[in-house]
Amino acid sequence: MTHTESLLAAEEAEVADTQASAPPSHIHGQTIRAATGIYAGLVFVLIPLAHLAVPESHGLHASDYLVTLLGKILCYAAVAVALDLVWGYTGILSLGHGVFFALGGYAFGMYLMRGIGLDGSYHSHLPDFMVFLDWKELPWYWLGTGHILWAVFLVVAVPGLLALVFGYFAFRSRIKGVYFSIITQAMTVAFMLLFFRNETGFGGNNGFTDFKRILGCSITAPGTRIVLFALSGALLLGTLYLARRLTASKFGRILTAIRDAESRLMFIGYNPLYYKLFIWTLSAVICAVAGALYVPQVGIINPGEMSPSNSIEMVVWVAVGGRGTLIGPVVGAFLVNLAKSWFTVSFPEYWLFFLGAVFVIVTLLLPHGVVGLFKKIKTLTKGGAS
Amino acid sequence: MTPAILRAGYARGGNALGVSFGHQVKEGDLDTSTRVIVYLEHISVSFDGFKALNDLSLFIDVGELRCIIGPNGAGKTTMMDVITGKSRPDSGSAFLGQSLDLTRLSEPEIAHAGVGRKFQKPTVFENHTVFENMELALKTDKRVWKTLFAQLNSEDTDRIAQTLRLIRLDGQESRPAGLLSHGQKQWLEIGMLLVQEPKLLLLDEPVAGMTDEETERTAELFLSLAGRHSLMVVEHDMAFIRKLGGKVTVLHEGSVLAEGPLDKVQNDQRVIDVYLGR
Amino acid sequence: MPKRTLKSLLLSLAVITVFSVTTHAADTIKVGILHSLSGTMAISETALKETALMTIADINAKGGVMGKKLEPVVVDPASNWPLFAEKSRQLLSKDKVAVVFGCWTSVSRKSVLPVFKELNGLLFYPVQYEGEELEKNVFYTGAAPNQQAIPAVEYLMSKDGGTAKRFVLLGTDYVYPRTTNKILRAFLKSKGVAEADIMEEYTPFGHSDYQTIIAKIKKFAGTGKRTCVISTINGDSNVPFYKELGNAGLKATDVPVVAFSVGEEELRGVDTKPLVGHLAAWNYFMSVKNPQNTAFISMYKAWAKKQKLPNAAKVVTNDPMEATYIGIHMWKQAVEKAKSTDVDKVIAAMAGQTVKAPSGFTVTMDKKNHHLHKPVFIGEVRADGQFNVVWKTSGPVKAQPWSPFIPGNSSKKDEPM
Amino acid sequence: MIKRMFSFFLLAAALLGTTGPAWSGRAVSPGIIETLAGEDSDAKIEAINRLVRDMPDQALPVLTAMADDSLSIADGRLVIMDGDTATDAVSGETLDPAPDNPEAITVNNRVRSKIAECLSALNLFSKDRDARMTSAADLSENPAPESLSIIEKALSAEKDSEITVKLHVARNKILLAASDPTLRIKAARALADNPTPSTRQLLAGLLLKNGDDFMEPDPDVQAAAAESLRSIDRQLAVGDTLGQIFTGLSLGSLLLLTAMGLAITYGVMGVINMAHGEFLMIGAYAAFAVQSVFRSRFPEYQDAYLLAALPAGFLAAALTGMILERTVIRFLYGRPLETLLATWGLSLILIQAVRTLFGAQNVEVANPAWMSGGVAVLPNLILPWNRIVIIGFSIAVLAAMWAILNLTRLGLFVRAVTQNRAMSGCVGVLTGRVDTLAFGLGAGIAGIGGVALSQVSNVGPDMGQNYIIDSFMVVVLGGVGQLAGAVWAALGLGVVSKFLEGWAGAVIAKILVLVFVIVFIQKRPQGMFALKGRTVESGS
Repeated sequence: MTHTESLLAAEEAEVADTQASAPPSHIHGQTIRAATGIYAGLVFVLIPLAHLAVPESHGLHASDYLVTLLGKILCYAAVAVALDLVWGYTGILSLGHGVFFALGGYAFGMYLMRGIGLDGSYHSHLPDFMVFLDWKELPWYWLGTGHILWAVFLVVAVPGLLALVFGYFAFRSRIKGVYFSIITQAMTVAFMLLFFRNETGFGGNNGFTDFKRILGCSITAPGTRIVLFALSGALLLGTLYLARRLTASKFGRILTAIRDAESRLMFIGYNPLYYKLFIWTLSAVICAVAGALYVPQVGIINPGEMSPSNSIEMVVWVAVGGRGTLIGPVVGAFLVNLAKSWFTVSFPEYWLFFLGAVFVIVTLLLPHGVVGLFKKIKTLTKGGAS
Repeated sequence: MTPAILRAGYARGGNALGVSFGHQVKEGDLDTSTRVIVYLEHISVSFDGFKALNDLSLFIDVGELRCIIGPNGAGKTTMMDVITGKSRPDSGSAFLGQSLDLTRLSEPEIAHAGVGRKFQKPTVFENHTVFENMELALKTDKRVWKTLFAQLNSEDTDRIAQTLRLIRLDGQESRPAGLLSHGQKQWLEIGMLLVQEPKLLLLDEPVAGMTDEETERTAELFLSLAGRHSLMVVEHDMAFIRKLGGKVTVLHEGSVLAEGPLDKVQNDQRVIDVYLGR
Repeated sequence: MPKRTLKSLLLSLAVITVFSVTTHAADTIKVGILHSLSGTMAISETALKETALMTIADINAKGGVMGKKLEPVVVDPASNWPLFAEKSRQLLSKDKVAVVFGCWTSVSRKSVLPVFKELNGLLFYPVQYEGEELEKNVFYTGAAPNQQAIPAVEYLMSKDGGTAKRFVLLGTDYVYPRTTNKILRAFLKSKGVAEADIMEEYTPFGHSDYQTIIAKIKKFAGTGKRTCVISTINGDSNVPFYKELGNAGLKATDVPVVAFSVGEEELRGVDTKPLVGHLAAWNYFMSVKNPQNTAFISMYKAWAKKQKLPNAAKVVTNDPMEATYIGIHMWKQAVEKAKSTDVDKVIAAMAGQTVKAPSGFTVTMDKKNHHLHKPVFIGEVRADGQFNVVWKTSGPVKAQPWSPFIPGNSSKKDEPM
Repeated sequence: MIKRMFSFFLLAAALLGTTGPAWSGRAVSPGIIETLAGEDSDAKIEAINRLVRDMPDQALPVLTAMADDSLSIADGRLVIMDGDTATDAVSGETLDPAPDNPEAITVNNRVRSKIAECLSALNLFSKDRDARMTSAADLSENPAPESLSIIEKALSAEKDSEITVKLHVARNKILLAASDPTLRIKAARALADNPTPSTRQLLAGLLLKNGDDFMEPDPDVQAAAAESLRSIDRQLAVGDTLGQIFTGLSLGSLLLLTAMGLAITYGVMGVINMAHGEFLMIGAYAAFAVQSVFRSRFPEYQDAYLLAALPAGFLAAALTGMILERTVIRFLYGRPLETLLATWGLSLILIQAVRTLFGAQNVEVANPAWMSGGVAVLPNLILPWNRIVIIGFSIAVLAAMWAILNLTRLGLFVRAVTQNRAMSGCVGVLTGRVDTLAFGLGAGIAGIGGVALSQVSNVGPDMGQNYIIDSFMVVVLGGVGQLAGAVWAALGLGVVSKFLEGWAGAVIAKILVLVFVIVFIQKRPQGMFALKGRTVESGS
């Protein structure tokens, strides 16, 4: 076998398993519009009503525990879709999206910390942890974080820039497959250790907590909570819409081509470097925005978010849901996180057994995840003529 | 024998780092004023001591249909790799037309400059439909920004439909390429090559695994292409090469053993010993 | 109203009802236990969960509180800080627990704090910490710096402790060590120790190769003046540190090491023979001899056997377990005094509560600053992994959450805002 | 410090005085016994002084027992408790009805160092050579001026050359403070060839400035002291750099041991095994299990538990590896990304299983006696035995693995299967079985690495987590499929991170190492020792 063929064979072997079902073109527009209708109804109308209007005692009241939990999972779902764009569609498995998620969280967290103003336990204009570390004034990278616009810009710019630089050099030297995954994991550990240091000025391992307000209104008020919840819902909707437009277009087909036979693509004139870089940076920015919306709802951001296990858990959501589809990651994110919340209450010791078993079963028996299984059942029941 | 003009072209095309940052090779760059489309001079490529190409020199004229034959391991595919930028030669120079230094440009730039390649084992985008495979291969500006907002106009769809008819896949537009037969995949790949409208077609054993009737049709197709495009065909099927009738180059252990019309080459003693005789 | 959107509204209504139905049980008082049973902190927090369950079972056996049984609700935040916040919100708003006993690391406490303040919950925090915090909704049954770090250094500077002149402040790069070292540095300066005689060194989380650090300590101590190490290394990193210390020939008589997060539990994972003589500072040691302690230890050993805990025969009790035990009993007494589990009433009733603690002293909850008056012990490691008490304060010491050695604390009132 | 030494002189002099008949038989006065058991350490030290002065022979057993916390008081008599047998400290005869309520005598650091000092004084003239050697060594560390006379007396009585050297050093250190400058110069020059940190400190003390003039008035002595100081510093510097290199090698050998199993499973077989850390843990827990068996069943061979732990660790991890390979990994060959996720799931399951089985806490794995403590190669360089053994051990395992891979038939099959699974199948190699054996071998070697780790670091359910990334770094950096690569990468990473740590602190060092690996892989994706040739060229 001449070496070009063995290259393609290796490419082939690696890709044979991701015989992902073709993009969901055959789901006709009707069902998509219905699903969006239900989703929008729930997120923008019903849950807000159930939380604000319906009184506490009433059965239909959505408690703030529920709203925060769902808001958190909506952010996770957006991250899962972004990760699916990079892994399911383009074949790049990143074990480092936790860093972009956390950097987005930190950027917005800085704004929230400045929002505390004088209500901190030391009543100083500096955040608490800087006071008892005896710092006299804000480090340079904190300047301007008082204004929300600059904070939002940071949320997008910092992780985006990091993704751009890291991605450019990695893709340029044609690092593929497992090598790429391992250096992204090394990146997360490096950032985690950096943020654990107190001198880096991000509150060391305590990170940012005890937020008081956003844009003046108190963070614990039901109104703010619902606005954040709705924003997370909007982010997920927007990500799904953008992903749908991208994957259905020629650009999307090139991404799948990169996943299936990158070298063939090169010989018909496409330079995969810039396609990979574009989708890599876009998914990083989506993760960052999700991180920024996650932090005010959860009330804390610290280097623990950047631990390698968090990034791998994100990959699990996509794998469970079914990569290479758009709705898969959303289903996966909801399934795994709801299971996590339920398990750590009813069977605290067995949570890790469950999570481990999910990993093994999904990769072995459900290569295309839950959505893939659902499709297979649907095609089987309808006599196979899809 | 590379004239000074080539040096000048060389300076303009690449840059210090040897990689041009996605700068698209524009229409006018390919200068074939001297009627020669590919210059390969004293090319040597070695893998950890094993000399895949050994001081090989080869020139192909514009519009010519050149056949390359030789035993396995003679360096046929490595030569194609050098032309398409897949491997960089250890020594020697390789030029497309007068000005484009193939050792400097990246694979996508060379492909965009007009070099189409068909691989020995047919490689198509399995998960895309036949139509999508063709769409991807279309000759358009293939940079990210343009592709994002690319729309298929009627002229493109016609050209695809016409090529599909030519390769007899016109009924199969919406079938995933993965489900095609071996021969059909060969044809699809050739079709993708055609819509790319390359100046030079590199065809690596295009008729391997095809029925006689399909081989016959492929020969007619290549003959119709010669003139407007230059073709380099690597093949073992002597009947097919006889039908093509172009000049034949015999490669042996990484260098040119003999060159000329098929009859002269077939009677050349050295070729017989090395290739045909055994 | 097109048919389709009507259908979607009905469907989503059904989804909400499923989520928000909560059950109500009237006859028991729900008590939350918030300790990590998996992840990096499981090593320390599993024992606290067992202690809490034991104490609750013991209270229930003796008639419960105000005639009602205590129903423990155990959740596992899995050493994941946002999960701490989510679980505490669930305990307070969904399970409606009257009180929560939980947290270990400062970051877990900081992450649940906003939830407790928002939902006016009640948290008992049983672990020694860096201070600089005083919240209405939290009772700190662990030690503040002036009840652990400062007395330990005073002992080292005393004749018995070896009149140390040079100090190595070694810790994991973590807010608790940073703050404690800041307080100690100011304290040492007030005792006239020169800057050159203090060396501060930090290791990253999960560091396991202490060769270079030990070499640095040897060099720093090699200048003849009596040197000691104040270690705020936390969790698993203590094991490799002490192994390296033992093998590098740094004996306790040459350079004594005092540690603040090494208790009987952590010593179970280390070969203690080479560590004889090194010190630890706590408010309780298992080896303290008094009736309350013997009762506490035998109760825990029986509990461990009953629950078939792994290697139940060799279970040990340590300071945070004693603090949990005291916390639960004090809460019980406060509820009985206030005759209700309403948080504000209980907080008011907590002031001045006293418990005869296994440490052999009567510990009292301060009237205002939500901290305990606790005795301080300095213990030396014995070959069998226990500590023998070489120094202890005459009586319980009042906690100072706002350390006087941090600028800007002087203006602080000694009570929650 | 000085005051302590003064009391040393006091009792040594007393010792000289009473070379008369040994005072055996006299019971220890009750007064001393109470104070020994009391709380106040000053009184304790006073009692010890009187004890040694009045009856030096009995003092020896009493003080040795007291030093290792086995001395206690039972119904008015000093008793040495050893397990359940009790012997009378003074007379030495065992008491059949072992007293029921022995009250242990506690000792704090100050009293402990006082005891040590008395023991060295008592032993200075003892018959047993080692006892004299240790006391001379203690003495040479920091002699008090007043003990000059005993040292000179001991010097005259001493035959053993090694001990005399120590005594000379002690003598010179005292003479540094002698009134006569010529003595001081001779002493300062002589001390140049005793490059210990304490000597350096003494000499540096002379050159300390209070106000503007030196502590040492005489300029010639200053010159001699400064000169000796320089030569000592040079020798100490050698010790320091050697120390740093050793620490680097030690960390490197550990990295190699932990990564070598991965070099097979990932390097040779191409299986991305994220559960590799857990095989280390299984090996470490096997060592713990073997140690507890040895402690309970045959305590006398306790120090040999490690030799039994190595095969146990290997088998435990290899068995687990084979089971996992048969059930899960076998279906995922050729699909690296799926194997990564599946093995991460397996690692979670293994961690939680061990946590429920052995409990969440760390379990104690002690170094056997022959591996504890350290050897003083240079005065300021003590190399711990356990690290020396581990370095040697890693070389042995490396050689064994190289032999298995290159010399044995299994090795041949393993290499064949990984290069071309289909073709090996055709020529009759049972690829399924070879894969299982190869994976088992990789896991087993990780198990052995775990046993070595248990000697140096903690043994807990999630100890594997912080080695998984380092092991991948080593294998990827070294170059896939290359044993030599893994060796150079491990040693290189070890030495580099140790030098960085010495220079920039542990936290920055770890970050820089990670960044270095990321940048390195950008430049050479195939790693340091890339497999040349066509197969790899294309299969990147």
